[in-house]
Amino acid sequence: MSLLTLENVHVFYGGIHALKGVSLSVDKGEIVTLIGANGAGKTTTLRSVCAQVPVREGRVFFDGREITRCPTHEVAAMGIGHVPEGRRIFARLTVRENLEIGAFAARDKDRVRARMEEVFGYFPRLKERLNQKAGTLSGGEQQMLAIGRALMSEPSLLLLDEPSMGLAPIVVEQIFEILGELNRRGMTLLLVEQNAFQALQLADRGYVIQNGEILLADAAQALINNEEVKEAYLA
Amino acid sequence: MCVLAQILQNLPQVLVDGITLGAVYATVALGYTMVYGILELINFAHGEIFMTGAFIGTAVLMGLNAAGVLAAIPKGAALLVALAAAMVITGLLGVGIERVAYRPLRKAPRLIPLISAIGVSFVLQDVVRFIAEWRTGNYIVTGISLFDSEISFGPVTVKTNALIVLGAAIVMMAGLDLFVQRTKWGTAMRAVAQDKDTAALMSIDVNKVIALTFFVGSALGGATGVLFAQQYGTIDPYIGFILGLKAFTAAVLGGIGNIRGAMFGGFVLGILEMFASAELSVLTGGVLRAEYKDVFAFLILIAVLLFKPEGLFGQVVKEKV
Amino acid sequence: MNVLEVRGVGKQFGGLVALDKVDFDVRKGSITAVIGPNGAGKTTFFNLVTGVYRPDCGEILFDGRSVVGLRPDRVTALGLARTFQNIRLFADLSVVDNVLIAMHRRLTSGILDILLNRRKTRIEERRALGEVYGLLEYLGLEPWINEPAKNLPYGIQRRLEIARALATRPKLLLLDEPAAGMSPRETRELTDLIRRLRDDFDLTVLLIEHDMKLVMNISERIMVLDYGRAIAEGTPEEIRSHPKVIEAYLGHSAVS
Amino acid sequence: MKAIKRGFPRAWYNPWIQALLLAAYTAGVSAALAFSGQSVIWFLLLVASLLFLYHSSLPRKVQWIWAAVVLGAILPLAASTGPAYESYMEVATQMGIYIAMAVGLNIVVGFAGLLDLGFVAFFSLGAYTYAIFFSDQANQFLSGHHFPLPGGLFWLFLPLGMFIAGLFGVLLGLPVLRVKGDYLAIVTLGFGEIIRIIFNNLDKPVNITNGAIGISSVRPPELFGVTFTFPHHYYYLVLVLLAGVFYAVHRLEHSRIGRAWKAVREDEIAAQAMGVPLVRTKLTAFAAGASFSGLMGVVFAAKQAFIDPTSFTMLESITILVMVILGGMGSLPGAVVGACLVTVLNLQLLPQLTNWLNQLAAQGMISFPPALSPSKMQRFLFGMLLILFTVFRPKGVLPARLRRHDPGHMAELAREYRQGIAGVHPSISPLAEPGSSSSRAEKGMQKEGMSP
Amino acid sequence: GGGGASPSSSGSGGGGGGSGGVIKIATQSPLSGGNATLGEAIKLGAQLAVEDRAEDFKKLGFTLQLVPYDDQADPKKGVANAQMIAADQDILGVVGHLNSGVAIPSSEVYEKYSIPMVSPSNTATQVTDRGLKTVNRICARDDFQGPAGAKFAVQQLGAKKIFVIQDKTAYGQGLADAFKDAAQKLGAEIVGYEGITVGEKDFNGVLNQAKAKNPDLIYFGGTYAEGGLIVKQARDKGLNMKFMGGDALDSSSMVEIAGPAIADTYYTSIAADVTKTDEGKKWAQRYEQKFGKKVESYSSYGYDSAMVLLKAIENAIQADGGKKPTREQVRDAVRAIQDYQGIVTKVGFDNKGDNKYAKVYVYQFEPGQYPGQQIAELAKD
Ligand SMILES: Nc1ncnc2c1ncn2[C@@H]1O[C@H](COP(=O)(O)OP(=O)(O)OP(=O)(O)O)[C@@H](O)[C@H]1O
Ligand SMILES: Nc1ncnc2c1ncn2[C@@H]1O[C@H](COP(=O)(O)OP(=O)(O)OP(=O)(O)O)[C@@H](O)[C@H]1O
Ligand SMILES: [Mg+2]
Ligand SMILES: [Mg+2]
Repeated sequence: MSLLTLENVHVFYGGIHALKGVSLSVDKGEIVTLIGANGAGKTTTLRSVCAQVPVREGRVFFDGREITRCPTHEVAAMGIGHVPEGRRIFARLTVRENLEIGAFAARDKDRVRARMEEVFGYFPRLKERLNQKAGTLSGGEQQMLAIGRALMSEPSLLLLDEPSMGLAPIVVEQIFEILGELNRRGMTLLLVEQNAFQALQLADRGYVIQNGEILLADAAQALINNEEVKEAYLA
Repeated sequence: MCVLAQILQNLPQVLVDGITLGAVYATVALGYTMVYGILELINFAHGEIFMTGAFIGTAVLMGLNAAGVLAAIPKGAALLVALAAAMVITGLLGVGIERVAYRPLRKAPRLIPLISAIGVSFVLQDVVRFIAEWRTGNYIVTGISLFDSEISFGPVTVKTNALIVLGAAIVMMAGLDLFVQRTKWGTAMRAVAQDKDTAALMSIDVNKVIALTFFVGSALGGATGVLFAQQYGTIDPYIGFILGLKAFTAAVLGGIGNIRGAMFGGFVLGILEMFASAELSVLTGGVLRAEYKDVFAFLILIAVLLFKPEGLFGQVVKEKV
Repeated sequence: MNVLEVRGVGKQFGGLVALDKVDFDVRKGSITAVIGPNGAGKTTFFNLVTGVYRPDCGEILFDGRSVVGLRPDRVTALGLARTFQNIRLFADLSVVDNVLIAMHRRLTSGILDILLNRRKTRIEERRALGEVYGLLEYLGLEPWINEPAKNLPYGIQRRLEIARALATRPKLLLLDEPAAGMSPRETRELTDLIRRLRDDFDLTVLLIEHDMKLVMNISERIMVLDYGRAIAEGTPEEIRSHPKVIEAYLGHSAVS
Repeated sequence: MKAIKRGFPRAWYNPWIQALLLAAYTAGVSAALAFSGQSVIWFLLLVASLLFLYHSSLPRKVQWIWAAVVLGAILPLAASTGPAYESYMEVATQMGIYIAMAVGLNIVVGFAGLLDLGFVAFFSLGAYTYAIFFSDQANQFLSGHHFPLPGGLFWLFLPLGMFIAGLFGVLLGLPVLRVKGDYLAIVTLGFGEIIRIIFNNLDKPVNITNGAIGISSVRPPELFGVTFTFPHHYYYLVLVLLAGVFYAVHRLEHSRIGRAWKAVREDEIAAQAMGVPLVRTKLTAFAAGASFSGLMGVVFAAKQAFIDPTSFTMLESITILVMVILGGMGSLPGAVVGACLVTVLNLQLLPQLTNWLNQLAAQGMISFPPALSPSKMQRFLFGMLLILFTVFRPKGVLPARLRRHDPGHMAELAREYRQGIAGVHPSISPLAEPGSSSSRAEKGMQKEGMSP
Repeated sequence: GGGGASPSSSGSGGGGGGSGGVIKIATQSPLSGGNATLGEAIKLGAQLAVEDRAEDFKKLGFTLQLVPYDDQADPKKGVANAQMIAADQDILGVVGHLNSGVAIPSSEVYEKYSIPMVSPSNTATQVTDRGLKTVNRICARDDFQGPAGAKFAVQQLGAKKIFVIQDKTAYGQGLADAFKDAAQKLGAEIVGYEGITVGEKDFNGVLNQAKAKNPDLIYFGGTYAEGGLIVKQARDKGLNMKFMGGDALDSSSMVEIAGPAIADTYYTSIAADVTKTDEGKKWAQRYEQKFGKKVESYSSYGYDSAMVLLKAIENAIQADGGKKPTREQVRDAVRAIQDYQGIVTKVGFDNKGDNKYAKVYVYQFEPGQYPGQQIAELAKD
């Protein structure tokens, strides 16, 4: 069953037509990846799901409900987590407070605590920096925090915008493992990655976006073997 | 005569008066700091909200008096009624102002809301003036003082009112500090302050948080207005401007956005001013006199900021490059 | 000959030792990489060299001159330019203006020259614009010249950062994760670009990067930092097989 | 060069047709102004023609000349037929003074991004510089009876006032630059108040400013034996000074200095990393802004013939800030429009409007309770307008526009540049290189660009 | 007549000539902002005068109108308004201003257009000392009121040590300085001379200093808004000495603000007690009925100023055979007024425009009562 569906979504930045009728869907339990060149509209697609950009035309559905006009915080509260491009951690809050904010909608304190431990399990570095202001973390540490923060809300769908950016190779590896692990535990993932090869290896299906339009949609393995994709997006 | 002896003789009373004035600055500064902390907006209208609170409190007491209720209930209860009414109304007023004059400008350049804030100030001043003048024939209103008695400690006399102001200030600060530092909503406020879009991604209702901030900040301003009217007896629609300015200065002195800092800055400024106007001419042999008190206060402010550019309590947020 | 010599440089933040007495040389004309786990102190190292932070101890010599305690703009004037890990463009200004600003030190008109619109100023401005356009063309940015920097896609912004740094005419160019956010193909192009930059502009390049393909491909020497300490230094081959580096940074799959 | 807007027929964008329409409009409105004798509306409509001019696609040079003709000849001539002539000239003069100040503050706030809440201090410095020496005030503390100075020396004091204000701009800037953002706002506010309080008290121990009483009987300027007595004299004076101010700001904005200001506004750390010296850049902004203000201070003192510290309160600083932000931060035409709007509202429209309402009330057409008498509603209306303006034009009335470069032209310059390097163009090579003298970069320039 | 927002565009436009038509007088005073109470009192006083005389002028064939301008206590607005007034040829005179700082530059404009100004309240010496033909005032100069107060304080109240506070405005400082100099000449010791800031509410600092000096009398140069609070806060501090101030304390609000603390407070005023005469009482009643406000001292000053101006216009009309007079004629007619009996003061101008008859009366406040008890009357030396 489809968890997230975009139907013919159009987005404009002022006069710039950034998305020109994007349609895609993510089924429950899937990992789907969206690949494309710089400026193709990957980030914009993710942002349109969370109502961070106004969708001028088209519709977005989540879990059978239309969310096109829902405000961001409601969309988030429905169970969509987002690791935004450029990390966007709260620089003047501590690492702990950042994580707590991630669980803003949660009521059960014990559960939040357990969840935090889980995040520390993934990123022990964060535990070491618990009371440091997030703004003074190194780039990679901030990225870990951004992912950890999104996990705090126990989302059923996680949108990831280049989660491996700025991370050490060993951590990138871990991240992909973690994503696989999360997926096995039932989380649905929509992943945007420059590291398209690794993303496709992890994913079930993939979309290729170019100039604001979906160019190709196929099983991940098929895309890896697609000559054009190989040529354009894989090393 | 020895200058020092002269100053020392006066000092206890000067300190007490300074702390009293400082308490008013401090509580108004709290409201500034709060709104600033969230929106990075210097809410110039805050002084006017404070002023409106003063009028509402006075009106309530006058109303109670006219209805003959005032004499029948304990003074403390009357004050609480006035405070509650003023806080609710100014809180809602703050929320309304945010809705009308600031929210449409959230995406606008940072200084734009400053202008609408000035607009709101002018409008509030005149609206209150019209109403006051219409009801009483004069916009300078002398209200009912509930706690006019005095307490003496040796050479020092304090009005009961001043103690109430001081107590209220400390309670407000402590409560606010707890709220902002320790509760989920407080953390949410700080998150919204830094990045509204991302805060929304954390399922925080940004509008609600901002409205809440304005409600709390404005209600505090309104409450301070009531206490101010009690303390000084006479109010007019223009008390907000100078006081707001001083309070804002105090907030900056303490480190704007920092609640304890605002409180501390308020007291420091109050004491400095009082000290300057009482002792400056003694100190300088009459060359500089009380009229230089603001110069004195501002110079100290500037000096502090030069050595601690983030204010006394502000944290050095050294930008990570 | 070394353009950059770093001797015993250290930096602490509160109790945190971000850099611990690092020694390091960069040979003129080389492409050198600094790698290391997240939070190892790489960016801090750049910040010390460019004058953003002042080192707690140690000496930094650029072209034989100490740059410790110099303001960042002075350091830039000496011929050291950088890009930022978290992009720091002049977001509301156009691409052309972004690059023009970087020429500040190289333009010499004083306020009087400008007010009187002297010939010198006019020629200077013309030439500056000419050079800017040349640079933008060189980096493939000419379709964007009138766009405000904030509207550019991420990868283009990174390239603009490089253009801006080049416009200061550096001898040593510091790139902080230039490939972050770029696709493999773009990274490949970037690799070529950095090489060509080095040759065409007679540069020395020092870069921080987590993309091992790029690093191993391009660098002549690599320094590895971990917890503020230099744990290894050498050629790509040496580093690739250095057990400490594999343990702390590369992981085992990356080696294969 | 104007962007083509949708919705108008093509002919609208033909500069000739625009010029024709504009000329017809100007002629019509000036005739109406001349024959109606006295009407604010026609006056304002004539001033508004300059706004249309600004939005027209006529070449820049033509626009400047056109504006000069309208302001220098047509407007005063058309207005001079009616009894309100001097009244218009007075408002226009005050408008001009505020324009210069708004343009100056725009450098500080709009270009360099330094929020200054004490700007009027520089204005007062200029004003006092003139007033003290052109009244008998200076005799109070300088021996001999040389004062007031003759009106002809006014022309010397114009640059002097500018210089003194600029100097104080630097003096203020030096300590202040350590603090950032809104801290800066409060420090400048403090500075403004300090200056005002000092002027208000400097009658003791030595009487320099005559304190709160103010300095009266300030001698007016003289030029070729003509003593400036009427507003229209000052109007022309201000017009000439404004032309100078515009020219200077226009030059500066698109120079390395102007770009450095904006760079500092956008990102201080990046600006420094690009070689922009932070302190010096901010100081030039402070000094440049302040000097325009000081210049107009001199004019103001001469025009008013009286000054006292009440003209230099913080509210005044805020008013100028309102002009800048309302017009559009960082936008030169914005600052002009902002200043015009606020001045006209305050000095002409609101008084006229309230008077009109008042008259209606007096004639019994409408009735107000005395507490709501329209003559007291000026501030209220002004506040309302501020809110409405910001909400409906949040970027300002004429927001700053990026300067656009024509790619073709730039490519041309790039070619010229390369040739210059190849030695074809043997003019001076002003793009000095830091450190050494070799020309490494040119090699890069001459190769083919990378494919995007 | 032009656009809708141009109310003053009617009228004959040609200056004098022709009987009949509209005659206007203008007021300029702050009607909004912090000083508005005083400014409005002036306006309302003038308004009452215009209404009182409207019938008489009807008989002469003229419609009489009042045009109130709001100068917002801002010299720039004052000057711009003055130019607008100059442009309206029907306006033959101005009642105003409240603040000397606005009156001085504005009168430079009036002078150019020969518009006579009668000031109800500008006490600064410079206002008339510049020797302008158009500038007149009915109130006392600082250098008359201040010394008169000093004389009373030193000789009648027996003050030997005096602490002077002033509000650092042109009015407050002018008055306080004049008082101080005269008091010193009369042998009193000035033990303190301090300034406060208008608009503030807490004056404990200065009062602490006063307490340490223990004077016999505190003199305050400033208006009632601060004056009332100073008296009140001083009494709270246990400062029970006498207080004194100038005509700007002469307001019902002073009594209200200070409350019971007002006892032993004196003020000087050029206004005779209105309520002492039947006529005055009736006038006050009329005023209160009409405007729903208490009479302030400046209401009566405003009324008298306007009446003087209207009297002069009437004289000029009659001198010119019923025609509408020119501004020059009115200007000279104003200066020529020699003994007009107003509601609070007799008016006759000397060659500078000062009121020859300006007397200074000394009043003492009683708690809860306004105006105070008139206890002395001092004429010019
Ligand atoms: N705030 C904005 N204003 C104007 N245009 C924008 C804005 N944000 C994005 N764009 C434009 O929209 C298009 C799509 O951008 P988007 O950020 O979605 O691309 P992307 O695929 O995520 O690229 P990248 O790989 O660089 O992150 C680009 O052409 C970009 O220039
Ligand atoms: N201004 C600062 N205040 C406090 N701690 C800081 C500051 N700057 C850096 N740090 C800390 O110093 C350490 C080194 O940071 P740095 O940014 O140099 O790491 P990095 O090697 O560049 O990492 P990455 O590859 O993730 O960007 C980190 O742990 C970081 O949290
Ligand atoms: Mg993206
Ligand atoms: Mg880094």
